[in-house]
Amino acid sequence: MSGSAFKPLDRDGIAERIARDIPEGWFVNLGIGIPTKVSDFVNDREVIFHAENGVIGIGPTPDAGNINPYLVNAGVQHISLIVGAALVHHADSFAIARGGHLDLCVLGAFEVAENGDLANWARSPDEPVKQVGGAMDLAVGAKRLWVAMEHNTKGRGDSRVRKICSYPLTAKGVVKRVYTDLAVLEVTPHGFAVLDMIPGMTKATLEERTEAALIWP
Amino acid sequence: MSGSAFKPLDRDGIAERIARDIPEGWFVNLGIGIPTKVSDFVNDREVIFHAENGVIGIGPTPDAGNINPYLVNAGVQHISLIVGAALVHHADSFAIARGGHLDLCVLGAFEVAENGDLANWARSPDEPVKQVGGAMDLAVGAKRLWVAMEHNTKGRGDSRVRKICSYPLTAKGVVKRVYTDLAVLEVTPHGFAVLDMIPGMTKATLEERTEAALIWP
Amino acid sequence: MIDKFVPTLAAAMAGIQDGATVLAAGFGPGTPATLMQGLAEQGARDLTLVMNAGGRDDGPVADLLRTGHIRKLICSFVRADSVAGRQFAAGTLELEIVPQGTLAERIRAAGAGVQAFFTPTGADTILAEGRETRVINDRLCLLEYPIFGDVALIDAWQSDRFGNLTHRDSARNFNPIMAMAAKQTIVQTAHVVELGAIPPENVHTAGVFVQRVLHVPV
Amino acid sequence: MIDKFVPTLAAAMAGIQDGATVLAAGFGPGTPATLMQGLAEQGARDLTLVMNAGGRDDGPVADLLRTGHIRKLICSFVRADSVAGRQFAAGTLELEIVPQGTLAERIRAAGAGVQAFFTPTGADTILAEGRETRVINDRLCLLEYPIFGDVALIDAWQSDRFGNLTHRDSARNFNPIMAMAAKQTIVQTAHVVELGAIPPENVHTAGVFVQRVLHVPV
Repeated sequence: MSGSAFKPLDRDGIAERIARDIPEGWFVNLGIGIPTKVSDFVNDREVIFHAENGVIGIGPTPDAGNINPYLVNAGVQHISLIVGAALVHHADSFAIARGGHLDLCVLGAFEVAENGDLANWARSPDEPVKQVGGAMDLAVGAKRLWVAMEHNTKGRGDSRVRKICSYPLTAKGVVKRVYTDLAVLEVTPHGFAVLDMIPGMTKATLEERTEAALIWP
Repeated sequence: MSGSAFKPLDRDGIAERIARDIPEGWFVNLGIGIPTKVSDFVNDREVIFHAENGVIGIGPTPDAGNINPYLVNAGVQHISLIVGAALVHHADSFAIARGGHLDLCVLGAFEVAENGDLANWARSPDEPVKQVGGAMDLAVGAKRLWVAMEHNTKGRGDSRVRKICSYPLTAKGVVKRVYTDLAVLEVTPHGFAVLDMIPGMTKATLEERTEAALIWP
Repeated sequence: MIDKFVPTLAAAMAGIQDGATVLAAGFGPGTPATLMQGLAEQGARDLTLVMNAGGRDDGPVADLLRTGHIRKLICSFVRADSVAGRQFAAGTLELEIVPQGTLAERIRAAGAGVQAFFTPTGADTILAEGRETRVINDRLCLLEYPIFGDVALIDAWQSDRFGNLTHRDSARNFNPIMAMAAKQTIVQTAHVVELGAIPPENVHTAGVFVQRVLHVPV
Repeated sequence: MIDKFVPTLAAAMAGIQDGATVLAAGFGPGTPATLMQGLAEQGARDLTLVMNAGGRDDGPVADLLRTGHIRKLICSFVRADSVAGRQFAAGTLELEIVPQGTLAERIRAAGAGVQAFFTPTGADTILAEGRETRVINDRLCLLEYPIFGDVALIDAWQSDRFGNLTHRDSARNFNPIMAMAAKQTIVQTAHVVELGAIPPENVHTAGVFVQRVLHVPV
């Protein structure tokens, strides 16, 4: 690992960086984990957030004293509604996701490959736990799929930004952009193009931390 | 034609005869024509009537002074709602029909065959008018399909109760019972069984008026 | 601020291209008559029109057909004695007849991302001739494809600025599913309401499916 | 008079057979906890349970799994550290994992008479191994079949005697579509209302889909 002077973004930092790129009026689904935090950083724009369980128009997280037990997001966390929200059933909600009505979906991932392949549901084909949830539906259905993840694994520091995914895929060729704690990468027909880096990050260090080839502007 | 002393049922009479066989609690779709009249004769029982355009719980026909222009049945006639009605969109309404949720559908027909084939949408395969509507959906989807029609054609007096349908089919093997102006016939694995005849009707006359073979009790 | 209202009929209809597939809702009530008139005036040609029925000699469908801008009609029902029936007989209108429930399901499929489905409806009729069928659970089924709209013309009773809609009584009919199935969903609404006036649990068509709304008071 | 209310939990659950497929709604709120408890007590064995997630170590799913009456679980999500996860690891529970949207669509298909459908979801993953796929409009699609329930266990906020239901906020989730998909749909409702109290245009699940209703006050 390089010793250059940079401070990786924390999870809120990644979420804030993503939020900056979401224009007013988009209709957005946020996955569990870092993506869920994105909505906290778009308070100055009207962006409509969707949850798989039928909520259209998620509002701010309620205080402990204002919890509505009948209202949760896809992570089964308590939420509020914005003024102008709508509620639908599960098939209608996934019709939104699968029918191409989401301008954007932001998901977490284990790995993203330079061809846009996404792996975010299992670490091995015969893993005993099976946590598909709605990720496959969102990945193939959204107009744009962005990924929020740490650039490298904890511990070994392996690159999650890959030539080829090593884990079972969620969907092939679907990721358009990756937001990590180090950089913002666009998936292009030629591979990952670097759109942005955190302050203090260098080309050399980012390449060292990334298994896939990087295309520089 | 026989000169025996009987008076064929008029259209209201056929509708009334059908109504007699509908038990309380059934969920029923009535086609255009004679079938639409059936609901007028079940006022003593709670039977819920469905229309293809999303109405669940059709009430009595409103007076001219009480017309709601936003409320019509599948024949685009003005209707009222019963207390306890529900309104859904067209796909949900046909989910009711196609998903097997109707206890009964009553349709008009040009012809019914002894194997239960129904012909009620076109008089020739290359007829320039194409009036399918919802009949094919209802015919395959309802738990029971009954037909209301005149036993013989106007003019030539041809039997509409047939060995084989001569017109393009709406669906194969779907009709369970036929209510005509002369008799009530059940479609059985062996052909048409006579369940009832109008007063004055004789076996000989009914057989003379019917192309298909009849099974007598 | 999200605001889907447009000020004029011309603005509502702007950009509809020649050759577009237009879904038009309505089953008696619920017909977006003003928008259909606007389409006739807008000038796009070679259109495919998808709606339940070909109509009679008067009314919005007949007016639209008479302008000669409709190349093909996809519907469940056409009368011989109607503009559509006569145009078809004269060979100036293509016609695709679809059972009404299959029509609704194909439209919903387009909105829901279903790429094809098998249904028993029509499978044993002349409508299935030359087409793919398969026996599933002992029932003969016909393979049907979604009907995607470039444009949907929608009628609503109420709309807020997000395009959340209610439809009155049986004027709902094809409106919610056609709104889902088009790239550009254009609504005429009888009433404009404040955001929040429609309770979230009673929105009939969610604003996510709506691009433009024109206020057409009744 | 149509009256779908039943007086006791035992009456609500009566007649569920060994080997039945049971659809249980819920996504956090909207879970018919009393009915699921009733199913555990009712004694039917060898059941296939269809619900969104396998749950944790407590709550209605865990209780139902612990009774050992569930042979197979069809769901989108199972944790390793849960009753379901451990039963699966131990080989005492069959598991069919279905993407959540496909699960919802397969349930709706059962209710709507769709006999099979093609979807891109999962088509290029290990979930598609050995299964029928087809390229439609340049997209690889996977053939999926409906999930028919013998029984559906449903949660409602309000019910009238016809079984017309409302669901509160996001407690709606799988409830309306599971109610459509089963031969015997059993509802627990927080509130009993008079016929007509739910406006026809705002019924969330129509009574046509409901067979029995139990009042379970909250």
